[in-house]
Amino acid sequence: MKIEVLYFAWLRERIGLPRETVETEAATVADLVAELSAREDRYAVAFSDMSAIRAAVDQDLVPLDTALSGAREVAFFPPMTGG
Amino acid sequence: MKIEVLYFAWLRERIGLPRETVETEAATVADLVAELSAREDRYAVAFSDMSAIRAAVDQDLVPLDTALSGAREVAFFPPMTGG
Amino acid sequence: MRIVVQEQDFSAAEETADFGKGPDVGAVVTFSGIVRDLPDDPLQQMVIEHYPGMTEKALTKIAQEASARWDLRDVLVIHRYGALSPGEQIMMVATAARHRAQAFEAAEYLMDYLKSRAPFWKKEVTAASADWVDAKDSDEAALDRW
Amino acid sequence: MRIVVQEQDFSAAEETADFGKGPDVGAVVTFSGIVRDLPDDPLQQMVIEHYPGMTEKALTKIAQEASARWDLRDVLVIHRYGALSPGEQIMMVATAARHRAQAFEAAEYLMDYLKSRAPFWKKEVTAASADWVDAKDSDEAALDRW
Repeated sequence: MKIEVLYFAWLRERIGLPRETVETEAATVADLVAELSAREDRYAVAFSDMSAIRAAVDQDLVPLDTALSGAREVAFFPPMTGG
Repeated sequence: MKIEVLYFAWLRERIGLPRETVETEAATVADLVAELSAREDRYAVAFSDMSAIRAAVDQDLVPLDTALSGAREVAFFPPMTGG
Repeated sequence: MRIVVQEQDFSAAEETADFGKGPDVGAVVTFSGIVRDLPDDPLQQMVIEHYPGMTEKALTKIAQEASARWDLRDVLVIHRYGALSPGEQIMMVATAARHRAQAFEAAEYLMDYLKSRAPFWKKEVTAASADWVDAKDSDEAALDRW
Repeated sequence: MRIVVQEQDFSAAEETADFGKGPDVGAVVTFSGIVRDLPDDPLQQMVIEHYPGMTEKALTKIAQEASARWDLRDVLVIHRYGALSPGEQIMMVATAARHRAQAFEAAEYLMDYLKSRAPFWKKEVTAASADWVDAKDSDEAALDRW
Protein backbone atom coordinates (compact mmCIF):
# COMPACT_ATOMS: atom_id res chain seq x y z
CA MET A 1 0.00 0.00 0.00
CA LYS A 2 1.00 3.63 -0.53
CA ILE A 3 1.09 5.86 2.55
CA GLU A 4 1.83 9.57 2.79
CA VAL A 5 4.37 9.99 5.61
CA LEU A 6 4.87 13.42 7.23
CA TYR A 7 7.60 14.67 9.57
CA PHE A 8 7.53 17.75 11.78
CA ALA A 9 9.91 19.91 13.85
CA TRP A 10 13.33 18.35 14.59
CA LEU A 11 12.21 15.04 13.12
CA ARG A 12 11.64 16.80 9.80
CA GLU A 13 15.07 18.48 10.08
CA ARG A 14 16.91 15.25 10.91
CA ILE A 15 15.25 13.22 8.18
CA GLY A 16 15.66 16.13 5.80
CA LEU A 17 12.23 16.27 4.25
CA PRO A 18 8.71 17.27 5.29
CA ARG A 19 6.83 14.43 3.59
CA GLU A 20 7.21 11.48 1.27
CA THR A 21 5.10 8.74 -0.23
CA VAL A 22 6.11 5.32 1.12
CA GLU A 23 5.26 1.95 -0.41
CA THR A 24 4.94 -0.40 2.55
CA GLU A 25 3.28 -3.54 3.89
CA ALA A 26 3.91 -2.54 7.54
CA ALA A 27 1.10 -3.75 9.82
CA THR A 28 1.46 -1.10 12.53
CA VAL A 29 2.94 2.35 13.06
CA ALA A 30 5.84 0.75 14.94
CA ASP A 31 6.49 -1.61 12.01
CA LEU A 32 6.63 1.39 9.69
CA VAL A 33 9.18 3.06 11.97
CA ALA A 34 11.31 -0.12 11.92
CA GLU A 35 11.09 -0.29 8.12
CA LEU A 36 12.10 3.38 7.69
CA SER A 37 14.93 3.04 10.25
CA ALA A 38 16.35 0.07 8.33
CA ARG A 39 16.38 2.12 5.12
CA GLU A 40 18.91 4.82 5.94
CA ASP A 41 20.93 6.13 8.86
CA ARG A 42 19.17 9.49 9.01
CA TYR A 43 15.88 7.67 9.77
CA ALA A 44 17.55 5.38 12.32
CA VAL A 45 19.03 8.43 14.06
CA ALA A 46 15.77 10.40 13.98
CA PHE A 47 13.80 7.45 15.39
CA SER A 48 16.47 6.29 17.86
CA ASP A 49 14.51 7.38 20.96
CA MET A 50 10.88 6.46 20.39
CA SER A 51 9.86 7.83 23.81
CA ALA A 52 10.43 11.26 22.24
CA ILE A 53 8.26 10.52 19.19
CA ARG A 54 4.51 10.90 18.77
CA ALA A 55 2.50 9.58 15.82
CA ALA A 56 -0.77 10.45 14.13
CA VAL A 57 -2.71 8.27 11.69
CA ASP A 58 -5.01 10.23 9.41
CA GLN A 59 -4.58 13.24 11.69
CA ASP A 60 -5.51 11.52 14.96
CA LEU A 61 -2.89 11.06 17.67
CA VAL A 62 -2.39 7.30 18.18
CA PRO A 63 -0.22 4.82 20.11
CA LEU A 64 2.64 3.22 18.18
CA ASP A 65 1.01 -0.20 18.08
CA THR A 66 -1.90 1.15 16.03
CA ALA A 67 -2.72 -0.84 12.89
CA LEU A 68 -2.08 0.83 9.55
CA SER A 69 -4.81 -0.91 7.55
CA GLY A 70 -6.61 1.67 5.45
CA ALA A 71 -4.37 4.55 6.61
CA ARG A 72 -3.70 7.25 4.01
CA GLU A 73 -1.49 9.56 6.08
CA VAL A 74 0.93 8.88 8.94
CA ALA A 75 2.77 11.68 10.73
CA PHE A 76 5.73 11.58 13.11
CA PHE A 77 6.72 14.42 15.42
CA PRO A 78 8.14 15.28 18.84
CA PRO A 79 5.82 16.03 21.82
CA MET A 80 3.77 19.13 21.04
CA THR A 81 4.66 22.52 22.46
CA GLY A 82 1.81 24.83 21.49
CA GLY A 83 -0.04 27.42 23.55
CA MET B 1 -16.90 60.10 71.42
CA LYS B 2 -18.61 60.86 68.12
CA ILE B 3 -18.61 58.10 65.53
CA GLU B 4 -19.94 58.16 61.97
CA VAL B 5 -22.07 55.00 61.55
CA LEU B 6 -22.91 53.73 58.04
CA TYR B 7 -25.42 51.11 56.90
CA PHE B 8 -25.55 49.31 53.57
CA ALA B 9 -27.92 47.11 51.55
CA TRP B 10 -30.87 45.63 53.48
CA LEU B 11 -29.43 46.88 56.76
CA ARG B 12 -29.70 50.43 55.41
CA GLU B 13 -33.25 49.75 54.25
CA ARG B 14 -34.37 48.25 57.59
CA ILE B 15 -32.82 50.97 59.70
CA GLY B 16 -34.09 53.55 57.24
CA LEU B 17 -31.02 55.70 56.83
CA PRO B 18 -27.61 55.39 55.16
CA ARG B 19 -25.55 57.06 57.89
CA GLU B 20 -25.74 58.94 61.16
CA THR B 21 -23.44 60.45 63.73
CA VAL B 22 -23.62 58.56 67.03
CA GLU B 23 -22.42 59.82 70.40
CA THR B 24 -21.26 56.72 72.22
CA GLU B 25 -18.90 55.32 74.84
CA ALA B 26 -19.14 51.77 73.44
CA ALA B 27 -15.86 49.90 73.89
CA THR B 28 -16.26 47.50 70.96
CA VAL B 29 -18.21 47.11 67.73
CA ALA B 30 -20.47 44.57 69.48
CA ASP B 31 -21.13 47.06 72.29
CA LEU B 32 -22.13 49.67 69.71
CA VAL B 33 -24.57 47.18 68.16
CA ALA B 34 -26.10 46.49 71.60
CA GLU B 35 -26.41 50.21 72.25
CA LEU B 36 -28.11 50.89 68.91
CA SER B 37 -30.41 47.85 69.32
CA ALA B 38 -31.55 49.13 72.70
CA ARG B 39 -32.42 52.49 71.16
CA GLU B 40 -35.23 51.57 68.78
CA ASP B 41 -36.98 48.50 67.43
CA ARG B 42 -35.84 49.03 63.84
CA TYR B 43 -32.20 48.67 65.00
CA ALA B 44 -33.04 45.62 67.14
CA VAL B 45 -34.75 44.01 64.15
CA ALA B 46 -31.94 44.88 61.72
CA PHE B 47 -29.29 43.52 64.11
CA SER B 48 -31.30 40.51 65.30
CA ASP B 49 -29.12 37.94 63.52
CA MET B 50 -25.52 39.03 63.93
CA SER B 51 -24.24 36.01 61.96
CA ALA B 52 -25.63 37.83 58.90
CA ILE B 53 -23.87 41.12 59.71
CA ARG B 54 -20.35 42.22 58.82
CA ALA B 55 -18.61 45.31 60.22
CA ALA B 56 -15.85 47.62 59.11
CA VAL B 57 -13.94 50.09 61.29
CA ASP B 58 -12.39 52.95 59.35
CA GLN B 59 -13.01 50.98 56.13
CA ASP B 60 -11.31 47.76 57.24
CA LEU B 61 -13.36 44.60 57.69
CA VAL B 62 -13.10 43.59 61.38
CA PRO B 63 -14.50 41.04 63.86
CA LEU B 64 -17.30 42.25 66.11
CA ASP B 65 -15.14 42.23 69.24
CA THR B 66 -12.84 44.89 67.77
CA ALA B 67 -12.18 47.89 70.04
CA LEU B 68 -13.59 51.24 68.95
CA SER B 69 -10.94 53.44 70.52
CA GLY B 70 -9.96 56.09 68.02
CA ALA B 71 -12.45 54.93 65.39
CA ARG B 72 -13.97 57.65 63.24
CA GLU B 73 -16.21 55.52 61.02
CA VAL B 74 -18.01 52.23 61.65
CA ALA B 75 -20.01 50.49 58.94
CA PHE B 76 -22.51 47.61 59.15
CA PHE B 77 -23.63 45.53 56.20
CA PRO B 78 -24.63 42.02 55.08
CA PRO B 79 -22.05 39.61 53.58
CA MET B 80 -20.72 41.07 50.35
CA THR B 81 -21.97 39.90 46.97
CA GLY B 82 -19.73 41.61 44.42
CA GLY B 83 -18.09 40.23 41.31
CA MET C 1 -1.79 48.24 38.80
CA ARG C 2 -5.08 49.92 38.01
CA ILE C 3 -8.22 49.89 40.18
CA VAL C 4 -11.37 51.50 38.83
CA VAL C 5 -14.73 51.84 40.61
CA GLN C 6 -17.29 53.65 38.50
CA GLU C 7 -20.95 53.85 37.60
CA GLN C 8 -20.55 54.13 33.82
CA ASP C 9 -19.82 51.27 31.45
CA PHE C 10 -16.25 50.53 30.32
CA SER C 11 -14.62 49.15 27.20
CA ALA C 12 -12.86 45.88 27.97
CA ALA C 13 -11.04 46.25 24.64
CA GLU C 14 -9.66 49.69 25.48
CA GLU C 15 -8.82 48.74 29.05
CA THR C 16 -6.75 45.77 27.90
CA ALA C 17 -5.23 47.29 24.74
CA ASP C 18 -2.04 48.28 26.57
CA PHE C 19 -2.43 45.87 29.45
CA GLY C 20 0.53 43.72 30.41
CA LYS C 21 2.93 44.94 27.75
CA GLY C 22 6.50 44.04 28.68
CA PRO C 23 9.31 41.67 27.63
CA ASP C 24 8.57 39.40 30.56
CA VAL C 25 4.88 38.80 30.05
CA GLY C 26 3.93 35.46 28.51
CA ALA C 27 0.36 35.12 29.77
CA VAL C 28 -2.63 37.44 30.18
CA VAL C 29 -5.91 36.28 31.70
CA THR C 30 -9.10 38.35 31.81
CA PHE C 31 -12.38 37.68 33.54
CA SER C 32 -15.58 39.61 32.80
CA GLY C 33 -18.74 39.40 34.87
CA ILE C 34 -22.01 40.09 33.05
CA VAL C 35 -25.57 40.59 34.33
CA ARG C 36 -27.46 37.37 33.57
CA ASP C 37 -31.19 37.38 33.05
CA LEU C 38 -33.37 35.35 35.44
CA PRO C 39 -35.07 32.31 33.91
CA ASP C 40 -38.57 32.64 35.39
CA ASP C 41 -39.12 36.24 36.48
CA PRO C 42 -37.31 38.47 33.94
CA LEU C 43 -34.74 40.78 35.49
CA GLN C 44 -35.40 44.49 34.99
CA GLN C 45 -32.33 45.77 36.79
CA MET C 46 -29.39 44.59 38.80
CA VAL C 47 -28.68 47.37 41.31
CA ILE C 48 -25.19 47.37 42.79
CA GLU C 49 -24.56 49.30 46.00
CA HIS C 50 -21.05 49.91 47.25
CA TYR C 51 -19.17 51.60 50.07
CA PRO C 52 -17.25 54.51 48.51
CA GLY C 53 -13.74 54.72 49.91
CA MET C 54 -13.65 51.26 51.41
CA THR C 55 -14.29 49.69 47.99
CA GLU C 56 -11.15 51.17 46.45
CA LYS C 57 -9.16 50.33 49.58
CA ALA C 58 -10.33 46.69 49.63
CA LEU C 59 -9.75 46.17 45.90
CA THR C 60 -6.26 47.70 46.12
CA LYS C 61 -5.37 45.39 48.99
CA ILE C 62 -6.64 42.30 47.15
CA ALA C 63 -4.75 43.30 43.97
CA GLN C 64 -1.54 43.96 45.91
CA GLU C 65 -1.74 40.58 47.60
CA ALA C 66 -2.28 38.82 44.26
CA SER C 67 0.60 40.76 42.67
CA ALA C 68 3.04 39.72 45.36
CA ARG C 69 1.91 36.11 45.58
CA TRP C 70 2.02 35.40 41.83
CA ASP C 71 4.74 37.84 40.80
CA LEU C 72 2.31 39.64 38.49
CA ARG C 73 3.64 42.12 35.94
CA ASP C 74 0.32 43.95 35.77
CA VAL C 75 -3.13 43.75 37.34
CA LEU C 76 -6.40 45.50 36.53
CA VAL C 77 -9.68 45.55 38.46
CA ILE C 78 -12.77 47.42 37.24
CA HIS C 79 -16.09 47.22 39.08
CA ARG C 80 -19.26 49.17 38.39
CA TYR C 81 -22.04 50.21 40.73
CA GLY C 82 -25.55 51.56 40.15
CA ALA C 83 -28.43 50.15 38.10
CA LEU C 84 -27.43 47.69 35.36
CA SER C 85 -29.54 45.85 32.78
CA PRO C 86 -29.23 42.20 31.70
CA GLY C 87 -26.28 41.73 29.35
CA GLU C 88 -24.34 44.67 30.78
CA GLN C 89 -20.81 44.23 32.10
CA ILE C 90 -20.55 44.34 35.90
CA MET C 91 -16.80 44.10 36.30
CA MET C 92 -13.56 42.72 34.95
CA VAL C 93 -10.15 41.67 36.22
CA ALA C 94 -6.99 41.10 34.22
CA THR C 95 -3.66 39.60 35.23
CA ALA C 96 -0.31 39.54 33.39
CA ALA C 97 2.43 37.10 34.38
CA ARG C 98 5.34 35.15 32.97
CA HIS C 99 3.51 31.83 32.87
CA ARG C 100 -0.08 30.74 32.42
CA ALA C 101 -0.55 29.07 35.81
CA GLN C 102 0.36 32.32 37.57
CA ALA C 103 -2.03 34.40 35.48
CA PHE C 104 -4.92 31.93 35.89
CA GLU C 105 -4.47 31.41 39.63
CA ALA C 106 -4.11 35.12 40.33
CA ALA C 107 -7.27 35.92 38.35
CA GLU C 108 -9.25 33.28 40.24
CA TYR C 109 -7.87 34.56 43.55
CA LEU C 110 -8.87 38.12 42.66
CA MET C 111 -12.39 36.97 41.81
CA ASP C 112 -12.80 34.87 44.95
CA TYR C 113 -11.66 37.69 47.23
CA LEU C 114 -13.46 40.40 45.33
CA LYS C 115 -16.70 38.42 45.68
CA SER C 116 -16.55 38.05 49.46
CA ARG C 117 -14.25 40.83 50.65
CA ALA C 118 -14.99 43.90 48.54
CA PRO C 119 -17.99 45.94 49.76
CA PHE C 120 -20.51 45.47 46.95
CA TRP C 121 -24.10 44.30 47.34
CA LYS C 122 -26.41 43.23 44.54
CA LYS C 123 -30.17 43.67 44.37
CA GLU C 124 -32.25 41.95 41.70
CA VAL C 125 -35.25 43.97 40.59
CA THR C 126 -38.01 42.24 38.60
CA ALA C 127 -41.65 43.20 37.90
CA ALA C 128 -42.63 41.14 40.93
CA SER C 129 -39.88 41.75 43.47
CA ALA C 130 -36.70 43.51 44.56
CA ASP C 131 -34.43 41.17 46.50
CA TRP C 132 -30.93 41.51 47.83
CA VAL C 133 -28.79 38.65 46.54
CA ASP C 134 -27.75 36.31 49.35
CA ALA C 135 -24.08 35.54 49.76
CA LYS C 136 -23.41 31.88 49.04
CA ASP C 137 -21.65 29.62 51.52
CA SER C 138 -19.67 28.34 48.53
CA ASP C 139 -18.27 31.85 47.93
CA GLU C 140 -16.92 32.04 51.47
CA ALA C 141 -15.65 28.45 51.18
CA ALA C 142 -13.82 29.34 47.96
CA LEU C 143 -11.38 31.44 50.01
CA ASP C 144 -10.14 28.35 51.82
CA ARG C 145 -8.23 27.13 48.80
CA TRP C 146 -5.83 30.09 48.93
CA MET D 1 -17.64 27.94 18.55
CA ARG D 2 -14.87 29.47 16.51
CA ILE D 3 -11.48 27.89 15.74
CA VAL D 4 -8.90 29.95 13.88
CA VAL D 5 -5.43 28.84 12.78
CA GLN D 6 -3.58 31.55 10.91
CA GLU D 7 -0.18 33.10 10.28
CA GLN D 8 -1.22 36.75 10.60
CA ASP D 9 -1.79 38.63 13.84
CA PHE D 10 -5.30 39.02 15.26
CA SER D 11 -7.11 41.62 17.30
CA ALA D 12 -8.14 40.20 20.67
CA ALA D 13 -10.48 43.19 21.05
CA GLU D 14 -12.29 42.51 17.78
CA GLU D 15 -12.40 38.77 18.34
CA THR D 16 -14.06 39.19 21.73
CA ALA D 17 -16.30 42.18 20.91
CA ASP D 18 -19.29 39.96 20.17
CA PHE D 19 -18.06 36.94 22.06
CA GLY D 20 -20.42 35.22 24.48
CA LYS D 21 -23.38 37.55 24.04
CA GLY D 22 -26.56 35.93 25.34
CA PRO D 23 -29.04 36.19 28.24
CA ASP D 24 -27.47 33.19 29.93
CA VAL D 25 -23.84 34.28 30.02
CA GLY D 26 -22.56 35.56 33.35
CA ALA D 27 -18.84 34.93 32.96
CA VAL D 28 -16.28 35.30 30.19
CA VAL D 29 -12.64 34.26 30.62
CA THR D 30 -9.89 34.94 28.08
CA PHE D 31 -6.31 33.74 27.99
CA SER D 32 -3.66 35.24 25.71
CA GLY D 33 -0.23 33.74 25.14
CA ILE D 34 2.55 36.18 24.21
CA VAL D 35 6.12 35.59 22.99
CA ARG D 36 8.39 36.30 25.97
CA ASP D 37 11.94 37.47 25.47
CA LEU D 38 14.78 35.27 26.76
CA PRO D 39 16.72 36.73 29.69
CA ASP D 40 20.31 35.95 28.62
CA ASP D 41 20.36 35.37 24.87
CA PRO D 42 17.83 37.80 23.32
CA LEU D 43 15.17 36.08 21.25
CA GLN D 44 15.09 37.09 17.59
CA GLN D 45 12.17 34.95 16.56
CA MET D 46 9.82 32.34 17.87
CA VAL D 47 9.04 30.08 14.94
CA ILE D 48 5.86 28.03 15.26
CA GLU D 49 5.42 25.00 13.03
CA HIS D 50 2.07 23.23 12.77
CA TYR D 51 0.38 20.33 11.00
CA PRO D 52 -2.22 21.85 8.68
CA GLY D 53 -5.46 19.91 8.80
CA MET D 54 -4.70 18.01 12.00
CA THR D 55 -4.33 21.29 13.90
CA GLU D 56 -7.89 22.42 13.18
CA LYS D 57 -9.20 18.92 13.84
CA ALA D 58 -7.42 18.65 17.21
CA LEU D 59 -8.47 22.14 18.35
CA THR D 60 -12.09 21.50 17.36
CA LYS D 61 -12.11 18.26 19.35
CA ILE D 62 -10.63 19.95 22.44
CA ALA D 63 -13.12 22.83 22.19
CA GLN D 64 -16.08 20.45 21.76
CA GLU D 65 -15.03 18.45 24.80
CA ALA D 66 -14.71 21.61 26.91
CA SER D 67 -18.09 22.90 25.67
CA ALA D 68 -19.87 19.72 26.69
CA ARG D 69 -18.10 19.29 30.01
CA TRP D 70 -18.67 22.87 31.25
CA ASP D 71 -21.92 23.67 29.43
CA LEU D 72 -20.20 26.56 27.62
CA ARG D 73 -22.33 29.08 25.75
CA ASP D 74 -19.43 30.04 23.49
CA VAL D 75 -15.80 29.10 22.93
CA LEU D 76 -13.04 30.65 20.84
CA VAL D 77 -9.56 29.34 20.01
CA ILE D 78 -7.08 31.28 17.88
CA HIS D 79 -3.53 30.04 17.30
CA ARG D 80 -0.90 31.50 15.01
CA TYR D 81 2.00 29.82 13.23
CA GLY D 82 5.08 31.15 11.45
CA ALA D 83 7.83 33.49 12.69
CA LEU D 84 6.84 35.72 15.63
CA SER D 85 8.82 38.40 17.46
CA PRO D 86 9.00 38.99 21.24
CA GLY D 87 5.85 40.71 22.47
CA GLU D 88 3.67 39.31 19.70
CA GLN D 89 0.52 37.36 20.48
CA ILE D 90 0.81 33.61 19.89
CA MET D 91 -2.72 32.54 20.64
CA MET D 92 -5.83 33.12 22.67
CA VAL D 93 -8.77 31.18 24.04
CA ALA D 94 -12.05 32.51 25.36
CA THR D 95 -14.88 30.78 27.21
CA ALA D 96 -18.40 32.00 28.04
CA ALA D 97 -20.50 30.29 30.70
CA ARG D 98 -23.22 30.92 33.25
CA HIS D 99 -20.87 30.96 36.22
CA ARG D 100 -17.27 31.92 36.81
CA ALA D 101 -16.00 28.49 37.90
CA GLN D 102 -17.17 26.97 34.61
CA ALA D 103 -15.52 29.66 32.50
CA PHE D 104 -12.22 29.49 34.42
CA GLU D 105 -11.99 25.70 34.47
CA ALA D 106 -12.88 25.37 30.79
CA ALA D 107 -10.24 27.95 29.81
CA GLU D 108 -7.57 26.13 31.82
CA TYR D 109 -8.63 22.80 30.33
CA LEU D 110 -8.41 24.26 26.80
CA MET D 111 -4.92 25.56 27.52
CA ASP D 112 -3.69 22.33 29.08
CA TYR D 113 -4.93 20.21 26.17
CA LEU D 114 -3.94 22.69 23.51
CA LYS D 115 -0.41 22.69 24.90
CA SER D 116 0.11 18.92 24.75
CA ARG D 117 -2.43 17.66 22.21
CA ALA D 118 -2.56 20.21 19.39
CA PRO D 119 0.18 19.78 16.77
CA PHE D 120 2.28 22.91 17.25
CA TRP D 121 6.03 23.04 17.78
CA LYS D 122 8.04 26.06 18.88
CA LYS D 123 11.58 26.92 17.89
CA GLU D 124 13.50 29.70 19.62
CA VAL D 125 15.91 31.54 17.34
CA THR D 126 18.60 33.76 18.87
CA ALA D 127 21.86 35.19 17.48
CA ALA D 128 23.65 32.15 18.91
CA SER D 129 21.24 29.28 18.39
CA ALA D 130 18.01 27.85 17.01
CA ASP D 131 16.50 25.31 19.38
CA TRP D 132 13.23 23.44 19.41
CA VAL D 133 11.46 24.00 22.71
CA ASP D 134 11.30 20.81 24.76
CA ALA D 135 7.92 19.67 26.02
CA LYS D 136 7.79 19.86 29.81
CA ASP D 137 6.84 16.87 31.93
CA SER D 138 4.68 19.30 33.90
CA ASP D 139 2.62 20.03 30.78
CA GLU D 140 1.82 16.36 30.31
CA ALA D 141 1.17 16.00 34.04
CA ALA D 142 -1.27 18.93 33.90
CA LEU D 143 -3.69 16.74 31.94
CA ASP D 144 -4.09 14.39 34.90
CA ARG D 145 -6.20 16.88 36.79
CA TRP D 146 -9.05 16.69 34.27
